Amino acid sequence: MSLNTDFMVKVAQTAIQGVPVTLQIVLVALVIAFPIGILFALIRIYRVKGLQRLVQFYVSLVRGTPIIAQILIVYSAFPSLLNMIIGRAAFAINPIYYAYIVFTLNAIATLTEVFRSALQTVDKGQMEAGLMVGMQPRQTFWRIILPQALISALPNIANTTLYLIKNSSLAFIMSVKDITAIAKTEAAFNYNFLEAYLVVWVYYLIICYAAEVVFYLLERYFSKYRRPIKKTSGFNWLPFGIKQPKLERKQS
Amino acid sequence: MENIKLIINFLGQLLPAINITLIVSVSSIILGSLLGLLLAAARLSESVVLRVLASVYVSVVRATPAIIMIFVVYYGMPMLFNDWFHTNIDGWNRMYFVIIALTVLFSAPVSEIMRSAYESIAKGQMEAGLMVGMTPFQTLYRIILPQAFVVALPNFANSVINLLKEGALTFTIGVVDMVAKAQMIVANNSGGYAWQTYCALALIYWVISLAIDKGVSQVEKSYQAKRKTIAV
Amino acid sequence: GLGSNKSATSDKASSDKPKVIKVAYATTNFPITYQNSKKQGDGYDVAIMREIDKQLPQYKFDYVGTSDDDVLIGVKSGKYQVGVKNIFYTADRAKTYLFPKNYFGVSDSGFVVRTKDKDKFGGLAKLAKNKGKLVPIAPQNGQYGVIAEYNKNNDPKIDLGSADTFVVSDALKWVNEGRYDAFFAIRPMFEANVEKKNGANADLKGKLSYVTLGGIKTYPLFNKDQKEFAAAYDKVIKKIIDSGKASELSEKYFGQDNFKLLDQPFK
Amino acid sequence: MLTIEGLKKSYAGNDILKGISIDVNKGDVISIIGPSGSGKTTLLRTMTTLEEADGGHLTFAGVDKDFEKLTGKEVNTIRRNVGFVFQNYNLFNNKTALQNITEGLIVARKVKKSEAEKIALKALERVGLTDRKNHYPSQLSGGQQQRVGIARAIALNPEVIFFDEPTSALDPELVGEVLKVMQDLASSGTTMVVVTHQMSFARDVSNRVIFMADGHIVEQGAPKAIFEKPSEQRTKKFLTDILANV
Amino acid sequence: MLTIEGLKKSYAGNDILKGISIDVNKGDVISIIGPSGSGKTTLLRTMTTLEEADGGHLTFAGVDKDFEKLTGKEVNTIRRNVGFVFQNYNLFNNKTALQNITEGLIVARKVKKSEAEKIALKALERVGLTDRKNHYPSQLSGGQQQRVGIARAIALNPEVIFFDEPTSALDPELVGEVLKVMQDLASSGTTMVVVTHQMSFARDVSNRVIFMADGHIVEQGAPKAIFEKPSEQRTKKFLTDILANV
Ligand SMILES: Nc1ncnc2c1ncn2[C@@H]1O[C@H](COP(=O)(O)OP(=O)(O)OP(=O)(O)O)[C@@H](O)[C@H]1O
Ligand SMILES: Nc1ncnc2c1ncn2[C@@H]1O[C@H](COP(=O)(O)OP(=O)(O)OP(=O)(O)O)[C@@H](O)[C@H]1O
Ligand SMILES: [Mg+2]
Ligand SMILES: [Mg+2]
Repeated sequence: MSLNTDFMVKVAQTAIQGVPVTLQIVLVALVIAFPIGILFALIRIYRVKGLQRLVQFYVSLVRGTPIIAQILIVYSAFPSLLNMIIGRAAFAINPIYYAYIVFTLNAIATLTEVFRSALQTVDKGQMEAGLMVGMQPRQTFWRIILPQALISALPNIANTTLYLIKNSSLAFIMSVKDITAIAKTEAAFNYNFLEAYLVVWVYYLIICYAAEVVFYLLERYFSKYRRPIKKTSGFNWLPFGIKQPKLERKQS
Repeated sequence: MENIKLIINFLGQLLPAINITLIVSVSSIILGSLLGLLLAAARLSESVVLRVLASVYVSVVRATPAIIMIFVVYYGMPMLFNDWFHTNIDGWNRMYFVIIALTVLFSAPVSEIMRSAYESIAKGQMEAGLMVGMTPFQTLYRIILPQAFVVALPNFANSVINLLKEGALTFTIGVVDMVAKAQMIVANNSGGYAWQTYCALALIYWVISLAIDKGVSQVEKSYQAKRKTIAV
Repeated sequence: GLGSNKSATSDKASSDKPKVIKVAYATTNFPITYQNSKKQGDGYDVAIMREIDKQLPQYKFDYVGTSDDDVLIGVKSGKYQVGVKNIFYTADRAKTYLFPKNYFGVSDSGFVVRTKDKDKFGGLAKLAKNKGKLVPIAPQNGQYGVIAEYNKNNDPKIDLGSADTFVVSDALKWVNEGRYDAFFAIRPMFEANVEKKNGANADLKGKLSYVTLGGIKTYPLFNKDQKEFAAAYDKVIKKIIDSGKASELSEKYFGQDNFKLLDQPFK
Repeated sequence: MLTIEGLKKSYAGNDILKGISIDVNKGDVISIIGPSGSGKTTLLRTMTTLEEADGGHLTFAGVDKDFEKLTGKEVNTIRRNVGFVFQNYNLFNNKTALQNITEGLIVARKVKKSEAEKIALKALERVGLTDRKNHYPSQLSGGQQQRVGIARAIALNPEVIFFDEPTSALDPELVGEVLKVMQDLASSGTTMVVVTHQMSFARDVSNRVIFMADGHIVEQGAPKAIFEKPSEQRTKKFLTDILANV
Repeated sequence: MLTIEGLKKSYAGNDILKGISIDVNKGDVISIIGPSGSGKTTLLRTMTTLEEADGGHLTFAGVDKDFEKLTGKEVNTIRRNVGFVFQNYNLFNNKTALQNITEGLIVARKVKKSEAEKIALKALERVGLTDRKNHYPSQLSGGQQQRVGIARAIALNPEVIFFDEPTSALDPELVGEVLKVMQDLASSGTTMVVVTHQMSFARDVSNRVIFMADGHIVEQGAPKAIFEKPSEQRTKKFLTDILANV
């Protein structure tokens, strides 16, 4: 069995149009889910009456049900409902908005748990010290607690992001044409699905690696206070970097 | 009313397939966690070679969509075995391939979860362990891991639930778990009763995920007294 | 390298022992290929393959139920020797796979449209002329190629959108609501959902109609190395169709003899 | 200026503070002494609203209310008018020594950044750490960390500064310097409440000494009176024990 | 019994230890004193292999090797023969006070659980914390945590116990008790190396005092000699500073 390389080149050329679509879905989902995830995490950590149950319910429902079932509701049932209210304009909505909704809902659920775990790694004394220099709890949270929590949150946000990047291909069910969708459509004429998937894989490798580097740099930035004083040896590329810094852990 | 009857009927058809879902998920969670632990250890180790290997593995696996992973395992592994060991594993139960693919997929994010949890534990804990004469491994196992475990738990639950829902992957090579069964029920009804079927499916998954959440909360609650977090 | 596992796939059928042929079928194509309640392969395509198996003593068929994707990739790589899933012929596909000379079935393909708009959208040319909206089609589905082929040779063209396999009953609802104007489908699906008394969308009976476009020949898909087996198939399938056995199976699975559709033009 | 009446606090059924009343006047330097576990830290934390009290009344900075009834706004007012030096430092891990000090000035007091840095540098100088201004807490020794903690509190120039054993982690060499800083503060009129085991400080700097044991104030008065003629048996024993191990 | 020669350590180009040689004999009680940042903690950490040394030779517990060449097994041997009391406690957060002590006994020394608990209870009694045995570190005051840390080290009955300012977070009242425990240990022949600012301990209990400054041993000798007739200017100044602020 040999690979049809001409076809792979052709798929590579067309599928690149799907890259912005994939990135859009992921970015929109992350940007919206980030603050809401933090808020929900705080609601759970501080056991805010009433809301805490609601958040727990939301997380278990969204996280616990297959995305395909959610798509069914958002993409199929919701526009039909809208049709009854605003008429046929409901059908003119670009399906990518439905994709935004579905993936944002999912990202919120995941990030809520990510932040919940990360925020609890920060020592209580940090909040107290902030209060005692006169800062509001809110100010202390943004300036002191969150930056420290991010160190432990970032690897998990990276996990969530990579998961989103890959899962955004499910948006094709809603006729949104991301990388996978375009490649599959190309392959439909000659059944060269194997080649199409290989091209898709390369694209995902590139995108995911770029995302990893971004997250790695962020993690390094936020954990700089844990390292002993040392001249940095320039840019350190994870994962192919040879020398990683030994992290000094916080004292407590 | 009619719908509820249908959903109950579909529940009855789906539930037998929970066996496959559980066998596949539980084995890949166990195997994947062990592999993830090794990977996290490698990434934190002193050896440059181990660190680079582990991070390349994690990068590649995390970037690989499930459907590609299953094809790589299902088609690639038999070829490898044929060429290198001259054994034919083509005839293996297809479930093995699914478990292997899921194990690999699961191990990468889990290694990151473990790494970040490990690094959130104060260094002094390890030092104190060493200074009462425990070996690094004993300290890791008895002191660090229990503390890191609580930190990792919510993220671990995220990954486990994601894994449970990877039914599309098992079905790609024809292993019928609950998701696959749901698709087949819909197909055999000529595409009808789809939302009732998926509703039944979502219900089952929801119950499982509720159970997992409950477990997580329970463990966290029992641990709350032992740490000073920003929580009240 | 790829396809080096010759042990199982050798082209030469040894005379004494029947050679095992792995037949992959997609499990979600009711009633063409699916898994029945006994967890066995079933459907028109599978039944026909069983008939062929009977006629070829030198081969023994082994049926493997799997996904659409795996049927295609598996047959291409040689893991399966032949695959069935309501496959239509195109010249591009023939470069990747081995198509036999003879087809083994006919698919009754048509549009589901609103009954009141039957004259406006009930046909390829009508839909194109009236700028009707067609429900997006999964690209791995043969129907996608049919419309693409039509667009290549005709003007005005049909607005062809793609989307991953979606749920049929929703598509029917969409047509009824006016979100779309036509849905490319096969007759048994429409009958099971709308016409049948307790079908899932029986409430749409009368509101929606099925318009046959014509019959499309369907083929089993062979791995490129299976020339000898394909030749054996070609000999046998002719006999099965001529004997009327195929029509009989078509009646059984589709409720009508689809082979008759080949006498009419595809519109 | 600051008055506490009948302050009560219990943890899980254990009464730790059993009704404490304290009166702090402007310019007061009060030392709180007492055995371990007697509730000194808890007293400081409940007085400054870090911990919720179970009962008691507070008069301070325009607030005149029972502890349980304090609104969020009043809590903020109180916190903005006190400084706190923690027993275990509690420096902001993600901020340098300098930033630890400027943070409160810029964010809570709305001081301009350049101005805040000037104030912070002066505070760092007072504790002898100007050359460590860009170090993170994890890069400082225990003693250095505590000095930053003190600098952070004095930079805010609050109405009262609470110290929870500010010198317990310091080297004796440096204790002198810090005590000098505290003495300066005292003579410049800053009001201070200090939990301490530094008897020299209690005796020489403070104008009132409070001896606590078991959640009660056993005895209070001028240092001279407490150290030379303690009226309670408990106080006598405590002082004898302490002076035996200098 | 334990000999260190030419021990060197630097952090990021800063030399912290510049060649330290120490000879510890069985039954020795050595006090290390010196100003903040002089490298006392670093010395203890490198000697006990918690921190990798950059150079130097070690003879202890059958190991006779350069620090850089120690194998994992030898490191384990060394650690199994020393005890360590940390300046910042480092109790196991997920274990109760009692479990903190039994942990090392059961896991590293293979003592039976019932036996270990007996030993642990005795150690807790010595530091006066029997009633806190089931509390987690987060539920103990700073002083209580440090006492558990000391109990943890003495329960292991190692060849040498290293103390890094064991009393700095303790109340003066308790300092006496702990010092008594340490005195007991000393007279029962336990070898100890103690970084301390408790001059009474250095003077009265230890049989040798080492004065460190800037990564060097400036002077060492019998307590009497050091305290009464220090030969170096640096030592004199340090002692004068300290004795001024008791
Ligand atoms: N969060 C808590 N849960 C339960 N008990 C607590 C808690 N915090 C403090 N305690 C208990 O309250 C008592 C008083 O503690 P506190 O820290 O106020 O004592 P202290 O006088 O400051 O002692 P030290 O001089 O050792 O710092 C102690 O017995 C302690 O065990
Ligand atoms: N991880 C590190 N990275 C950089 N510098 C460090 C590190 N640890 C310690 N130092 C520096 O090494 C010097 C010696 O520190 P060390 O903790 O040994 O002093 P010490 O004598 O124990 O002081 P103290 O009495 O305050 O505890 C200090 O100047 C400190 O800033
Ligand atoms: Mg205290
Ligand atoms: Mg030190």
